[in-house]
Order: sequence, then structure tokens, then C-alpha cells
Amino acid sequence: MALMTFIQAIQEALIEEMERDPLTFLMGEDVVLAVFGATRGLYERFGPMRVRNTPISEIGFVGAAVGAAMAGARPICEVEFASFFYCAFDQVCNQAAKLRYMSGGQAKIPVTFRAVYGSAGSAAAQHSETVYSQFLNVPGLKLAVPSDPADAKGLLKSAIRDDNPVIVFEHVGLGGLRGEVPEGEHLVALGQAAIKRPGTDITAIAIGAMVSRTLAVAEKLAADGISVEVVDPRTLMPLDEETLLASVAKTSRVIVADEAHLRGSAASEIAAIIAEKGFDLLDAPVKRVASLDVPVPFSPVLEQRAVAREAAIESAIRELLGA
Amino acid sequence: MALMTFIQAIQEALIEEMERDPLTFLMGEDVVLAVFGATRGLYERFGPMRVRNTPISEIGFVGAAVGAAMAGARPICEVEFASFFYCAFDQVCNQAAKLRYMSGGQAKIPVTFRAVYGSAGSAAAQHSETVYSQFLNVPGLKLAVPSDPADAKGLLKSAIRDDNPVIVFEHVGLGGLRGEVPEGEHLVALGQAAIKRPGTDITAIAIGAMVSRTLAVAEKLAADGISVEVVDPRTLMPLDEETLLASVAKTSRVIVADEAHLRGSAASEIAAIIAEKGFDLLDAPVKRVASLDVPVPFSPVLEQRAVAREAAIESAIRELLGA
Amino acid sequence: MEIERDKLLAMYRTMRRIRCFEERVRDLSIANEIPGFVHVSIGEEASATGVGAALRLTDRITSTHRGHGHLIAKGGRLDRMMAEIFGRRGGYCKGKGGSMHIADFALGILGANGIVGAGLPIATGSALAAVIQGRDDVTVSFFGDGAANEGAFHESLNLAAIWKLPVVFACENNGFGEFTPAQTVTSVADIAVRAQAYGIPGQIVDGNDVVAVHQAAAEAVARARRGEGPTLIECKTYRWEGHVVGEHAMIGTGQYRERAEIEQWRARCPIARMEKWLTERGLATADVFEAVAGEVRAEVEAAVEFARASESPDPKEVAEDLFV
Amino acid sequence: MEIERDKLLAMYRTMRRIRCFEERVRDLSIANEIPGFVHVSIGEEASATGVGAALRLTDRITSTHRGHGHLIAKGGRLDRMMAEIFGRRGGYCKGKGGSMHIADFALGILGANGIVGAGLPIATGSALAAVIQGRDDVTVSFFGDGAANEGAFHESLNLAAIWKLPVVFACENNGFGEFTPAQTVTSVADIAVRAQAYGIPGQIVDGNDVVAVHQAAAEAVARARRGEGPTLIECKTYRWEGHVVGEHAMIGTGQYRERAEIEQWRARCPIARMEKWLTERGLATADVFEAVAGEVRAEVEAAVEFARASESPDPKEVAEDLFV
Ligand SMILES: Cc1ncc(C[n+]2csc(CCOP(=O)(O)OP(=O)(O)O)c2C)c(N)n1
Ligand SMILES: Cc1ncc(C[n+]2csc(CCOP(=O)(O)OP(=O)(O)O)c2C)c(N)n1
Ligand SMILES: [Mg+2]
Ligand SMILES: [Mg+2]
Repeated sequence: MALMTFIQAIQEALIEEMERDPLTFLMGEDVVLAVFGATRGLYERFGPMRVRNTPISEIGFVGAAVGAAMAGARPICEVEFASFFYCAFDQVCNQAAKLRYMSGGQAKIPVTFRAVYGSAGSAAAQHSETVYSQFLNVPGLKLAVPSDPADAKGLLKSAIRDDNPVIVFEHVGLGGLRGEVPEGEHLVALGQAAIKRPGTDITAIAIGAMVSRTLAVAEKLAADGISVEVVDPRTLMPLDEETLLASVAKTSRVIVADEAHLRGSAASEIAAIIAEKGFDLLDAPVKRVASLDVPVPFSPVLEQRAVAREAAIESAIRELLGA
Repeated sequence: MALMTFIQAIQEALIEEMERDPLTFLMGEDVVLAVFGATRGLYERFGPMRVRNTPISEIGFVGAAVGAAMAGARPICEVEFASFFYCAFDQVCNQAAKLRYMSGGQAKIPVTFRAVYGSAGSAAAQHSETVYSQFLNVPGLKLAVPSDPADAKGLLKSAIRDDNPVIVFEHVGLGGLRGEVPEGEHLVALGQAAIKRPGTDITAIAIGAMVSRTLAVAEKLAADGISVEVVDPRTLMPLDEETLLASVAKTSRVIVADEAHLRGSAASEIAAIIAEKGFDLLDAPVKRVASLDVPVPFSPVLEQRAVAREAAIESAIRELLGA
Repeated sequence: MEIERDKLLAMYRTMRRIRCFEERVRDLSIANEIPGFVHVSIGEEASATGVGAALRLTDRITSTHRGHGHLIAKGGRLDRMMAEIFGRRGGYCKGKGGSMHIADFALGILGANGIVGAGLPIATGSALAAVIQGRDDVTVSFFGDGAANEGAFHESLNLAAIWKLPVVFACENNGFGEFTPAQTVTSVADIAVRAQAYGIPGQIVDGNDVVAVHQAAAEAVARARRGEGPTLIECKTYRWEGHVVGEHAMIGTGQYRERAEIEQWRARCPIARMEKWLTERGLATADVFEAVAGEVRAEVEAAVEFARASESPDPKEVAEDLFV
Repeated sequence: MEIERDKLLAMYRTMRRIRCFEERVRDLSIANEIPGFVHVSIGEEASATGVGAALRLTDRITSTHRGHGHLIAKGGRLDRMMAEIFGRRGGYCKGKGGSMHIADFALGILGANGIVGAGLPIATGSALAAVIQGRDDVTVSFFGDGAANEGAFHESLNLAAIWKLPVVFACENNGFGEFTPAQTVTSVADIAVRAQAYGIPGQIVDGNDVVAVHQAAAEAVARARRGEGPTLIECKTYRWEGHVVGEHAMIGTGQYRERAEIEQWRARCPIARMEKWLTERGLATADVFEAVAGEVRAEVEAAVEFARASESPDPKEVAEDLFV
């Protein structure tokens, strides 16, 4: 095990996969100097052919990544802030997601997108969004949302090797989070949830940055004798329904914590699955913890109120347990 | 009451609102000859200033509609097939939806978008999608999905008069649907569900084209002594949770029928709301009826299998009732 | 540039194949034997053909909603195309794509596309892949005059230009995007002018002259293959048929062009023109043309039979082919 | 075109206000008194100022992430701007927008924008609204060299051109998009060349020469107001500061330009240059400049005091302002 930050784990994954496969390359806005740090030093290491700063042209370079993947290369394409995906939605949702199916299985599109999402302090609405929910209804995409360094490395490596389009969403606030990462080859399969903390009283399904927040709450509640099982789906597509439902079977109570706005969130999707397939397991309503349905505001006090964090998780758990 | 088709009802709404307010105008690809018929004749009636064929430039003309609305006009912007929204997602989701809030309430953005959605027979994946789900997680938009001529007219008129961005989704297969439309001023408020058929055994919440399909199923099941209450939310945002929950309170059983792909659908959102706020009202799981999570296939037999229609609605109801 | 006789005759045959194939598709669509809507390129065969003939097997193309011609020009099999258009399992996409989404990855056909302009970034990426792979394969992106107003056009040409990617942007300017005349929605008369905005060569060719198209394309492809970057070629042409087969079901009795205009362009038929050209040069005679026409007709009929004989997919196949 | 002395002095004052305001914002950001990130345009004051001085109250602008200068040049109040940058209730957006999203609809300021290129279609639509309303108001869209590679640029210029909309596209080419030199990602050296792709006038001006900028802008605005359509103006300039204040927290020790380059451009300071120009023509003397500087400093200090004294929003306000 090695202790490292989330960003370092991502960097390791990138380096290992780029060394493993010469057809892997990196493109995006300012990947050379590396706005978020993960790609720093890769230009020096892999050279201008394989590390490419793009113009500010999301349709162009996202689409080029899709096309390069279709033609046999293995692009890793960074989209800085996930809200910028909106500028390239057609290439992701109408092209990358659909072309394999529409071509009757001919197209192989091994492209990995990376983007930073979420609120990290007064970046305002256009730079703070949790946009993975908007891709849930688009069949053909895989979606990963790592919550700690080990998963960040393992999921990203699996994403890069996957022959399908995968988007890896990295919470902007997690970059400095430290954690143990297994040495050597470390892969996390897409589609396997993780029990991040076992518990018996209630299941808390948490996504991305909500995982560490939920773990903190669970720790706190343990002092009150409340035992929270924290489950991290790790990928939203494929979704490991089995692990989620098994935990609910054990606890009979569940909250789903997601930083996205509530309406149409991944939390809603997971809640709907549980209400449909796990209804008989439940002793209480499925409670969603998510951000308010307003654009993320700039002012710190408003943002604090709008974005779901520890306090909302704690009160939802207490409410469900009547504690 | 006047008997007319869905398309005629839309056309009436457009004409009435354009006559009412000289700052209302129409833009989009081929709105002059009118690919789907609704805007036919409006160019002749209102002239080139107010009825404008645009280039095939979704960012440009969708964004121009947003800008024109911000500057005091009242654009009605047609986006042909709803999948083309993907080309203009930034202008809808980052701009139209957010600018009022981000400007502290200064911006008034009275733009109405109209788009045709859904599967109508071998148009294949890029022309058959039910994309309203992708907007659910974007605060700042209102979303209307009329299911019959009267609602089409009433909702569209309300949308045009609304000072916020509204998207009206019209199912491609409904154009020729005939129905009674009240004479004279006919408005349907955004945010009011309708009980399309009262019933006592089970609630079927249905969206858009699923409404007439569900009504057909309800009619059929009535012969078997099964009484289905069919509820049409009519707008997904705002969503009339009260009417939905009141119906569930009455029947204790509910299905939600949506033509969208299942994962991340509006059906999931509604199911989650019921599982959270109506849990104690329920005697059975909340069952979602939606399309398969694959791009809509071209071949008629595959499309028939992929897209949720009457058969799926019927079997879901029977399953929940054990009938 | 001198073009060999064999190549000229091959191009002639290709144009004939496209014409015959699409006339048949049109008629079958009118006869309701084809599901969904189809867009044919009758009258525009020279641009697809002249460009396609400049490519080798390992080169790639992206195509459009009006793609049959491009696909045939890149070597697409008529039988599997027709079966796909019929929505059958024997089709290129096992019935999942239909007319607007035919692809043959083995032939470098990355697919027709239902989204206007979407092929340009994909082609640009395909060219980038060749560079990454260290290969000298070239990618051609076919697109229409309407697509040249999409942001995807702009971003792709800029990206291709700065990275000197081996891609050729082949614009077929047929004067209309759906029912809207190009000049009412496009700020310049010649799309080729837009090459200046990217510092790349832009060339206008008579899109109904297959020889001229081929010469321009061969040059652009050679340039791309040498690593000298992209070219924008604009083929001026015209579509004889409606935007979509049976367009009046869509637009009613509305008119968007004059009969006379269509007649003028019919008089400039690229096939008749090539026949005249070949005849004048003593490269072929009427019996050659007739023989080709007959062979092509038989091929198209065989394709129709193949399609008709091909089964519909099994509903269970609906869940296949989404992921690798 | 002769510019009146009053107007020249007003422009001088505007540049000074921008400079002083942004230096203060920069320092307050470094001192952590401002939440989030801020982008300043120090060194680029002439382009905002020269263009802004060509507009009247009912004209409109769209701006960018680097928008303080544009807003001030269009009449934005320093106090409400500063309060917004602080995230306070007294700010233009009640603290909901911050530096990247300041707007003042009463002044025709349709907003700074966090999405590169997004202002161009909005400005185009604003110009369209003027036409629909039968008014001769003009809209200016400010944007950077980086934004000129976005599809939004292309689609907007085409739309504005075909409909001859009263909009002026003002590109501030400061040589970089974030940390990437423009010439490595932009296929032409001069953005203005791209006007040819839309059949509209494209003009390059020295973006550090406020008089030149103003003359070009006034002409373009007059043209637009006469209903003759859009113009693309490219102001060549440079940003002295980082892309974002404190950029090394973002990119570490990485360098993307030479110190010497920055020094060269500092030597071309638009303010010093205008002082020289005014002095040479006997239009003003050093004491005028000092007086303006003093007044502006006081104004900025008052704005800081206003911002500091303004309350934070009440958390309850979070749900307000979403819908009308
Ligand atoms: C993004 C997008 N917008 C609109 C459409 C609808 N549409 C299909 S074909 C077409 C016209 C395309 O014109 P052009 O590019 O000139 O090609 P042509 O049909 O003339 O061959 C349009 C608008 C679409 N398919 N995709
Ligand atoms: C669509 C989009 N892509 C990327 C970004 C990130 N970003 C913010 S500013 C910027 C550079 C913009 O360059 P330019 O247009 O030249 O303006 P400048 O910063 O030089 O004033 C980038 C890439 C963004 N905000 N929006
Ligand atoms: Mg065309
Ligand atoms: Mg710049």
C-alpha cells in the first residue's frame, strides 16, 4: 500500500496505462501544464504526439476523441469542468453512446473522458455542477465516480482499458484527499459497488464526494450507537444493484446521498430501483439527500445552504431512524 | 368545443399568441414550410420578420432565442427532433436555465422551445429519443409534455406567456391525434396534473404519448373489472406532486409509464418521489414502465421490443394487482 | 493529372451503381417496402464517386444522412446495404441502423450519420488516430452545405489545420438544407471560401464533373498523405429528388424550388456527362455503357433479393451490441 | 474621425477606473478577501474602453469570464460590482453570480459568462430582439481569441451575417487561452481573417491604442445601427497578469510565457500611451492624470467599503430568483 492523494492516484493510472499501450494518448485543454494537476509532467514524459493541448473547442476535440477511438486509438480526453460537456453533448450522447449499437456492434469506441465536477467553493453555477445525472438516460455510456484515491486509480485504469466510452467524474474537492492505494497492478472493475463501512441500522448509499462526507457522519453517529452501512456504487453505469439491495435487505432502511440537484439525480434513479425491486425489504421511505434545485450560487453562505453536505446526511439518517 | 388534431391545436396556440403579442416570433429550421406541419402558413400570415428559417446551427439559433428573450422579445424556437438539443445543450442548460438565477433575478428569459420527441417507426436512435429526462436535473427550466390536443394548445399558450424558459415536448406520433379543444381562450397552467380517467384499483401515472396508450389499456382492463386511474402530470417541471400523491393515497398502487429509456427517466424521478413522500400510502412496489436501455433500434421488430407501449403497461398493471 | 482508363471506367460504373441503387431504394420506399425515411443523392453521384476513387482500402470516410453514394464509392456492398435499409439481420448493422446509419468498419466506412455535421469531428479524430498509429491513412468527411453552418464544421477544420491532420473535408453543396435554399442561410456563396478562416486550401469544383472532382480529391488526399494537412473541397451540385423520399408527406403542397431549376440540373447529369466525355476521347462506346448499366441493374436486383430474403432480427437481439 | 476632448478624457478615466478596480480586486483576491477565482484584464483596458465609449445606454453587451473592464466601460457601478465579487447581497446579482457572472440589465449589460464563447449567440439574439422591436440598439459581444475556436463563434457570425443583425463582435486577442499560446491552437494568426468566412468586414486594431479601438468600434456600431450588419473587430492586446489571479496555485511552477514578453507589453501600457498621446496634442497635462487617478482611487476605495459593509445574503434567499 502507498499513501497518496486522489490526484496522484489518477496520475499514476494515466502513466501506467500510457506506458502499457502506445495507442493511448491524452488530449484536452491545457493538459500540458495541467489545470488540476493530474496530467502534470506527462508531456515531458510522453511527448507532443501523445499529450496534446487542444483549442477551446469541445465539439471538435471531444468528437475527435470519439473518432480516434473508432479508428483504433485509445484516447483519454479531459473536459476540465464537467459543465463544459454541455458544449459537446451531441458527440457524447448521439455519437459515442450510440454508434456501436447503431452499427450493429461494428464500432469499438475505447474512449475515456475525465472531468471535474461538483462544488468546491464559489466557482458559481457554471463551474460547480454535478452533471453525471444528465448522462444516466443515455444508453451506451459507462459512468464512474470514484470517491477515494484507490478507487480513482483502479476505476480510471479499468475505464482506459474498457473498449466502450467511459466517463470518469472526479469531484473537484477530492484532489487532495489522501488514502492508501494498493501497490502494483490495481484495477477496480466497472460495476462493482463497495461497502465502505459495514453497519446494521441503516444503509447510506453515497456517490463521489458524498462518500467521505457520509463516512464522517457514520463515524459521528457511531458514538450515538447508530450503525450506518456506507455503500459506494463507484459506477452509476453499470450499477451494482445486487450489492445495494443486499445492504438494504440487511438494514431495511436507506438513504441515497448525491451532490447533484435532487430532481432527476442519480439518487432518484437508485431510490426508484430500490422502491421497485427492494420494496418488500423496506421499513421506511427511501430518503434522498441531494442539493437544492437551484443553480449552485456563488456566495459562500448560499452555496453552503444549496449543496448537500454532512448536515443533510446526518439529519436524513436521524429522521429515518427516528433518532 | 372543437374537434381538431394535436398539430392543429398547436398551430392555433401559435397563431393566437403571435396575434396577441407583437414581440412574439418564431424561429427554427424550416419553420416556413413546416416539417411537422404546426407552423405551416404562419410565414404567409406573419411575414418574414416574425417567422424565420434558421441555418442548421443549433448553438447559434437556440442561443439567439435565449439572447432575444433576455433583450425583451418573446421567441418561440423550434428544434425539430428533440435529439438535436444535444447540439445546443450549453445554451439551454448553462445559459437559459441559469442566467436568471446567476444575475440575481435580473434576467427575464421568456423563451419557449418546441421539439418533437419519441419513437414513431424506424427513425432510428438519433431521431427517436425521449430526451426530456436529460433536462430534469437542470434547475431553471420548465418542461411540458402534452398528451392530447387540448393540453397541447393550453400548455403551449401558457409556455409562451411564461416569462421563464419552457420546453414543450411533442410526441412525434401524436400529431394526428384528434380531440376536443375548448373554444376561446384555453390555457392550461404549468404545474397542474390531470386525472385523465378516474379509477380505484391502481394509479397509472403516464407521460406524453404514454397517456393515450395507458387510457387504451385502462379501457381494456375495465372489461376485466380492473379500475385504473390514469394521471397525466402534463408538466414535469413544475411537477404537481400533490395530485400524484392524492391518487396513490386512493389506490395504494402505482405504475409510472414513460417512453424514455428506464435509467434516469422521468418515471424514475416520479417513482423516487412516491417512494419518499408516499411510502406509507403504498401496498406494493412502485413499478416503472419505460423503454429498454438501448438506443432506439431501426428495425420495426426491434423497435417494437425496445419501446414501451401498451403491452408493457398492461403487464405491469396486472403484475402489481396480481391479476 | 492523367487518369487511367480503367479508373475512369470504374468511376463510371460506380456512378451507375449509385444511381441504380438509389432509384431502386426510392421506389421501394414509395412502395412502402422500406421502413423509416430515406434520403437519396440522385444527381450528385459524381462527388461521392470522384472522391471515393481517390481512396484506398485503409483510408476512411464519414458520411451523412444522404450517404448511400459515399458508401458505395468506398466499396460498400450493395446487398448488405440494401438489407440494412430494409432493417434486416443480414444488413450491415443487423437492422439496428437503417439507411441513415450504415457503416462498414472493415472498409473504413465509419458510418452515415443522422446528425448534421457530426461526422466532421469524427473524421478529424480518425485522421488523428492515423497519426498516432504512425500510418499514412487519410480520412474524408463528406458533408453538405447545410452542415457547413454547424459549429462542428468550424471546430473540426481548426483542429485539423493546427495539427495538420490527414483529413479531407468534402462539402457537397447541393443548394439546399432540407427545404431552405443555401443562400438564405449561408453567409457566403462559396463554402470553399471558409478555408481561409483556417489557413488551409479551399477549392471549388464542378460537382457534376467526376473527373474534376477526382483530380481535386486525389490532390487533396495526396497532400494529406504527405502530412501537409487538410483541404476543403466544395463540390457544386444539386439534388434532383426531394430532401427525403416522399417529402410531400412532410411539407404538404409547399414548394421551395422551381421545376425549371430541377430540369436545368437534370440536363447536367453527371453520368450522361461522363459518357459524353469518355465517348469524345474514344475511351468507351455506347455498348460499354449499356453493358455496365445491365450489370449494375442485375447487381441491384440481387441486392434487393438478398434483402428480401434476409430475416428480420429476432426481438431478443435488441439487447445485443450495446457494449463490447 | 475626430474624437471630442471630453470623450477622450472620459475614456482615459474609464481605463484608469478599470485598472485601479482590477488591481484592487487582484490584491483582495490574493488576500483571500474574495471567494472563488477572478480573472483580471490588466493591460487590456483599451479594448473594453474604446468599444464601450461607442455605445449608448440602450445598447447592450455580452461579456466574458474576464469581464470587469467591459462592464465598467458600459457604465457598471464599481460598488455593486465589488459587492458582487465579494458575494454580498448588495452586489449586482445579490451574491449569486460573483466575478464571472456580473450583469446589469438596466445598463444593457447582459452578463459576464463563465462559458467561453457563450456570449456570442446571446448577443446575436439580443441584436435580433432589437430588430423585432423596431429599435436601432446595437449589441456588442466581447470575447477572447480562445473563444474564436468555439462553434458558437461560427454559428453566431453566420447567423448575424445572413440576417444583417446589429451586432459587433469584439475579439480581444491577448495571445492566450488559459495557458496555451493562441498560435498553437488557432489556425490563423489574425482572428479578423475569419470575417471572410461570413462575408462581413473584419478589422484588426492595435488593442492597446484606445483611440484606434474607439474609431474602429464607432464605425462598426454606426454600420450596425444603420442596419448594414455585423462587423468583426480584433483588438491585439496582452494580459499582464495570470489567466486567473494566483494561477500558480493551479499550474504549479509551470511557465507558459517569457518574462521578457510580459515586460515588452508592459512597455506598451494603454494608459501610459494615452497619456502621452493626450499630452502631445496638448489635450491634457500630468495634473489632470493625477487628479483622475486620485478620484478613481477614491471611487474604488468607496466600492471596497461598500462591499465590505454589504451583508452576506440570508441563506433563505437561496431559493429566490430562479423563476419570475
Ligand atoms: C443537428 C441536426 N440538425 C438538423 C437536422 C435535420 N436535418 C436533416 S438533413 C438536414 C439538411 C442537411 O442539409 P445539408 O447538410 O446541406 O445536406 P443535404 O441534405 O443537402 O445533403 C437537416 C436540417 C439534423 N439531422 N441534425
Ligand atoms: C466552454 C468552456 N471551455 C473551457 C473553459 C475554461 N476556460 C475558462 S477561460 C478559458 C480561456 C479563454 O481564452 P480566451 O477566450 O482567449 O479569453 P482570455 O481568458 O484570454 O481573456 C478557458 C479555456 C470555459 N470556461 N468554457
Ligand atoms: Mg445541402
Ligand atoms: Mg485570450
